[in-house]
Amino acid sequence: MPKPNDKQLQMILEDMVVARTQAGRLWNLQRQGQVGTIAPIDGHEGAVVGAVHALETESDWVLPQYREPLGLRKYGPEVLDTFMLYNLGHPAGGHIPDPIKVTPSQISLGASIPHAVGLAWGMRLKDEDGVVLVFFGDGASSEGDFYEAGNLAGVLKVPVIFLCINNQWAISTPTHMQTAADSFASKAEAFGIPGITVDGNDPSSVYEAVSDARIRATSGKGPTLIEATVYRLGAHTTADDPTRYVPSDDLSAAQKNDPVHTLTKEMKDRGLWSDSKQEEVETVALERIDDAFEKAKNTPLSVNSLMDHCFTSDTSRQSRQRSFLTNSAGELNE
Amino acid sequence: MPKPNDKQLQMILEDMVVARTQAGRLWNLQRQGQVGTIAPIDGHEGAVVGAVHALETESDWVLPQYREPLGLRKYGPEVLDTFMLYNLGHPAGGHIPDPIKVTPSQISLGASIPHAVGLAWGMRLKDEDGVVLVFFGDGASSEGDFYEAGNLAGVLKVPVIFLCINNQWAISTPTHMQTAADSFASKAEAFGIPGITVDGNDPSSVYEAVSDARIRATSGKGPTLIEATVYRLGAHTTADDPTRYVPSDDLSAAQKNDPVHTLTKEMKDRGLWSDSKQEEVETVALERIDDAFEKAKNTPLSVNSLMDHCFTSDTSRQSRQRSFLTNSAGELNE
Amino acid sequence: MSNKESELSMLEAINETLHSEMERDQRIVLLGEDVGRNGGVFRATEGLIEKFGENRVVDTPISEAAIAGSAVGLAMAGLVPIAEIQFLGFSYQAMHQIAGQIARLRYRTQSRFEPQITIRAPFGGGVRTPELHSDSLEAQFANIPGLKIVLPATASDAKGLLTSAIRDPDPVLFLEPLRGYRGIRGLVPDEEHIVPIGQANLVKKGNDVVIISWSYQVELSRRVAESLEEEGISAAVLDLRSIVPLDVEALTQIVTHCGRAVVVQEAPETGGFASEIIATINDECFWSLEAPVARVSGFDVPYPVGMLENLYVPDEVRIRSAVLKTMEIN
Amino acid sequence: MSNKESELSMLEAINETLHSEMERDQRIVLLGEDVGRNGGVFRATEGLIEKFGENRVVDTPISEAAIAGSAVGLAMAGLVPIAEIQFLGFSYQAMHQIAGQIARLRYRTQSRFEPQITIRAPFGGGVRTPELHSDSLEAQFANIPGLKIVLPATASDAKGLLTSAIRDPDPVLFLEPLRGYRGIRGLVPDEEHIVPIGQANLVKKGNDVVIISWSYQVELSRRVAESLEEEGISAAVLDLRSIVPLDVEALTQIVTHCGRAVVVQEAPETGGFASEIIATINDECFWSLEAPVARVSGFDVPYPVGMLENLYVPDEVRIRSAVLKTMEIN
Ligand SMILES: Cc1ncc(C[n+]2csc(CCOP(=O)(O)OP(=O)(O)O)c2C)c(N)n1
Ligand SMILES: Cc1ncc(C[n+]2csc(CCOP(=O)(O)OP(=O)(O)O)c2C)c(N)n1
Ligand SMILES: [Mg+2]
Ligand SMILES: [Mg+2]
Repeated sequence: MPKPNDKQLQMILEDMVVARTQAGRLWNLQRQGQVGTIAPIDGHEGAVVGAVHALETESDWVLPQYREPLGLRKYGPEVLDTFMLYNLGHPAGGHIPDPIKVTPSQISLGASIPHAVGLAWGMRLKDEDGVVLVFFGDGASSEGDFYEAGNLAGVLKVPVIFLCINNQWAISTPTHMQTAADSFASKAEAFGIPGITVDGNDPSSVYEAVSDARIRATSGKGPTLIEATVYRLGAHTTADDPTRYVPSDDLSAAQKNDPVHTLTKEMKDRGLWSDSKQEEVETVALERIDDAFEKAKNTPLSVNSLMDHCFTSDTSRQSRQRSFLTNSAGELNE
Repeated sequence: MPKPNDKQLQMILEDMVVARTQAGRLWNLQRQGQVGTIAPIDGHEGAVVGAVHALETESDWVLPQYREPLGLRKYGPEVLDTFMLYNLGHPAGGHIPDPIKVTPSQISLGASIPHAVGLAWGMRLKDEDGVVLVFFGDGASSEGDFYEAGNLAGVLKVPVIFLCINNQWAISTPTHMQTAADSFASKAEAFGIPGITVDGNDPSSVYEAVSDARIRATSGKGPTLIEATVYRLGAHTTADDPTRYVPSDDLSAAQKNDPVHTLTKEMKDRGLWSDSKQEEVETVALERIDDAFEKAKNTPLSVNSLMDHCFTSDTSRQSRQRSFLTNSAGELNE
Repeated sequence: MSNKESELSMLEAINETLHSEMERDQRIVLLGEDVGRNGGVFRATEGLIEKFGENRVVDTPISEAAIAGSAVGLAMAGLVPIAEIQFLGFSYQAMHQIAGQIARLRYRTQSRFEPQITIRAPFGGGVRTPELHSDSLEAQFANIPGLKIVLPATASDAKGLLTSAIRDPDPVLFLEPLRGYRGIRGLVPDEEHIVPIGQANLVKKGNDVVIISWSYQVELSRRVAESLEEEGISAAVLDLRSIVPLDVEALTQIVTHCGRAVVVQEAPETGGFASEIIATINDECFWSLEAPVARVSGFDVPYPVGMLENLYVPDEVRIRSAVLKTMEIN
Repeated sequence: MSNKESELSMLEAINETLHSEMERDQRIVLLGEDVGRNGGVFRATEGLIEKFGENRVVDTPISEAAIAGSAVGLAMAGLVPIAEIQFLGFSYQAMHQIAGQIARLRYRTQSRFEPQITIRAPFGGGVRTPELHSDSLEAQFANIPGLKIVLPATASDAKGLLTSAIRDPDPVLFLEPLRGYRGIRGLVPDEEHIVPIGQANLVKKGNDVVIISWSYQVELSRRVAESLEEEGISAAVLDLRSIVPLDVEALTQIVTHCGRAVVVQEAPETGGFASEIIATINDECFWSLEAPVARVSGFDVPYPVGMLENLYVPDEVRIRSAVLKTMEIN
């Protein structure tokens, strides 16, 4: 059970604080009408950051659902830069540049899970090192894609890690209405692979579980399903009103286990974190996201973007449509 | 654990012998070009007949895949009569008449499983007694529909019995390439419902398992997944050549456990069956299927059948198409 | 029955209809993601679980195929399911149940089973949603025999058509324009209100050219047609209301009368339902045409991200320009 | 390179192409149900597992969504997956992956990832299969931007187009007519043979009327056209070969030349791809038309059971009668 050392724990906490801080700023930007719908990461930081720190960025892929991007700082600044373009609704927001091994947000629940299996399968066929880690929610686990892909991965024994972030809710649907299974991890039984539930509020536990799964995967023993239990501390998205369905007692209880606060306190107690460090990290995080936002806003957008990248080259009808767009762009782009 | 008594066992064996006998005749009819593609029941008789004899035909629904119909004799002669129409490619082959609680063959693998869940759910909402039993294969269990429906059934605790007939093959795909799970029954874990594997060559075991599941279901305790292990003794269908992929040793071994032969021998040993009984049952079975075939062949078919039953009444375009068909029927129906 | 009307948004009209139909018919069961406690992500099902309880308003797991598939079973049991697919784009997850099972249940069983099933789903662009939330897939469903496809364009029709959809013994895909939920308002009869499925609505009369559309595009077409009056162009507007069944008679009549037509759809051009309208006009009133029928469509690319949306979705400028071009042809 | 040809069935041509392409490009991985040990339920993949091994020819579980979905991942890894859906009707199970993911991968990621994926699937009627084995769904896919849809009508084209499909960096749905597997035979070049995707084939020249079709219907159309020669009607036959991209130029040219056209498809009439052809003709060469374009189609009902199949599927009699009717119009 490889545990994160203190140095790593400091980096993990830093990334968690950055994620939390930037999530706050993003929420405000949304409220000001500057960016589109946002799904806050609040409550997931420990699980996401803990998992990612157990990976090797050069060799291991991460396929997020939509709540994780702010927690993927370890994979490089391009992730945030691209995410801000995404939040603006800019087409370049879907293009995280090579060689960053991160895919853009997946809106179609569960749909990335078979991609992860295929990608891991392809890596093995090409004798590449590394694993694929795919994030998905408790809600997404009810999609056929999860099961079909999990079953296929079990048969093929490909190096994939299924990381189910159980935040107790799928929008308004609580987990007991999502499944009657003992746990989301227990669904691994259906695939003949190991399943483990870890406390997602404790990034060390998640780190350990992912490290173990990674060793399993890279040594040819196949996939692992990890369920990281957390609590969604915010709204589902900026379009959601959780007071309609989240019992306030549950939320208060969950807030006591806030992963960022818990680790901050522990690290402070152990002399590994301080208020001034915290302040510094927060300041840099805000500067960083504001920069990324400015850069994104200033990224040019041409009318051609609408037609580009559908096929490698336009069909004759697409050419006609492209000319129409270009010709009437002035008129259209009021 | 309610076991079938001797009288019931005799009826079970009779139905098994009938199924086997009629399957042979059907195979020949197909070879003579008289009926379409057939999926023989050979090897499944014990599982199918054993299961069905644990049900109450007045209250309990059976949703077959496509290999079961000849084993559903307990549900009345209408099942065979309709099945013969189906085999001829007659549209009436899809209409098993009310009040027979059996649906026609399901070609789309796994697709009936959510239907079963909805039907059981509806019965509970209407306070009707009874359960729904849905048959599907080891191959069909890999479809998203199985998992989504199983999970939903677990949450809703509806009175449904999932009966997976594991005949070791999905066309040419052996079970170890279908799943890495310990058993198909173990997939129940993912739904939070009980799962049990029984020897499908032993109709008593299947009878018991279904009886238990039925009691569970009708007493509000929810669904059960039963895996009945058998061996597909014939080809996948009349279009298949199993010698390409079934190891002949495996097949010979399986033939030693032929459910019809095994039970016949056991019942003879116990004085509950005889050669003359066997002969009589076979003769009647053949007469019965030949009758059904004749009746089916003589069932009229009108050009209108092509357009009937799509909607409750024709759209204007359908009316136009119907007139076209009727007007040119002579010409078309060479 | 009183003849009173209230001004409602399309969303309110839908919500009210669900309330009154569930009251009227005890067999109705509502199922879908977040339709219960949350009242639907757009509040279309608000208040229903409180009124009709957890047995009749059911929050399902996130399993579109099981939602559509269990609706088949509910219908077999004699209930009347109204299933919600949270966004039409996710009907792809249920396509094998919608196209492969629901649409064929009656035909396959020669009416032993009746798929009295309504599938409600929001769709259409203009509100900067994430991927797969805006796609106009109606043409893909129109090629699946056995499904009726109903697309209201007004609050009043939303009530009248949803009432018919729920009561229709055939399966109905009831497609609600996202932009219209709050963006479309109008007077809606308080009492029972039925608009039969299959009858187009001549929203505006006209003599020179007819703009044919459905769903939210009807509103845009109407505005364009009205503005053209000032320029001396008399443009009719035909709201198809349903694309299956298609009101071929109304379509033929108005195209024959005007001699010129423009079809407006939000879906990609290739294989969109506008093509079927043009093919139908070709069949029925080719000789009346004074000009080729014009199409105003989305483009042949996936529905784009927010910043490109305004380029993609047909707007009044494009509709207007297509009408004017059609009028110029001699 | 020699110019030798061999007479092959369409099935043999497909099998041979898979062999030679897998030989040429080590990145190719074949996956699907029964494609390995069994060589495919029609033997299209016969001999491949023996030659290329279990790593490159993979029998999957019965999971169409995982087949299509894992193909996305394989492509992301830089491999070239050829996925088989055993019958096109079961692509519905994978629709969210095909339409929602494969078709959008390039666009969504602005070409970070390249979906060089071929999906092969047999379809089409005439051989009395069970449900969902015969359905012609091409129009439903044609409205999904980002998918190329290729439908060979001859053995030689099956080779030439499949070669192009596999090498195409865009996703291609390669649809093989069940009836043509053994029913269509012809000379096929032994060596590498490439037919570019997007170029229609003028199978037969003609001056009076053109019959436009794709896949198996081309064969029927050709026979009808040839028989009409004797009656003094000069009918051209255009094989579209692919419906996306559509060879608008070839279509326009021949329709303009003939002035009359009949479109033949096996799919249901409403929303079938024939409508798009008619809409395209309306756009491009309306003024050349001497008569409305005729459609010969399946009917607006689910694909029927065996005994009704001959009524449903367009045959030479129906095509012929449509051509004659079109010729009569003045
Ligand atoms: C296939 C599909 N169905 C429905 C939706 C609508 N939807 C968006 S998020 C969501 C809930 C997801 O819950 P979960 O997977 O637990 O993730 P969380 O939001 O809790 O992180 C739903 C139903 C979708 N995006 N995709
Ligand atoms: C959704 C779907 N995919 C593929 C097929 C093609 N197919 C028909 S039978 C079969 C194998 C089914 O195996 P299993 O479920 O084990 O049933 P068995 O035939 O062994 O009784 C396949 C792949 C189908 N009918 N439906
Ligand atoms: Mg969740
Ligand atoms: Mg099997």
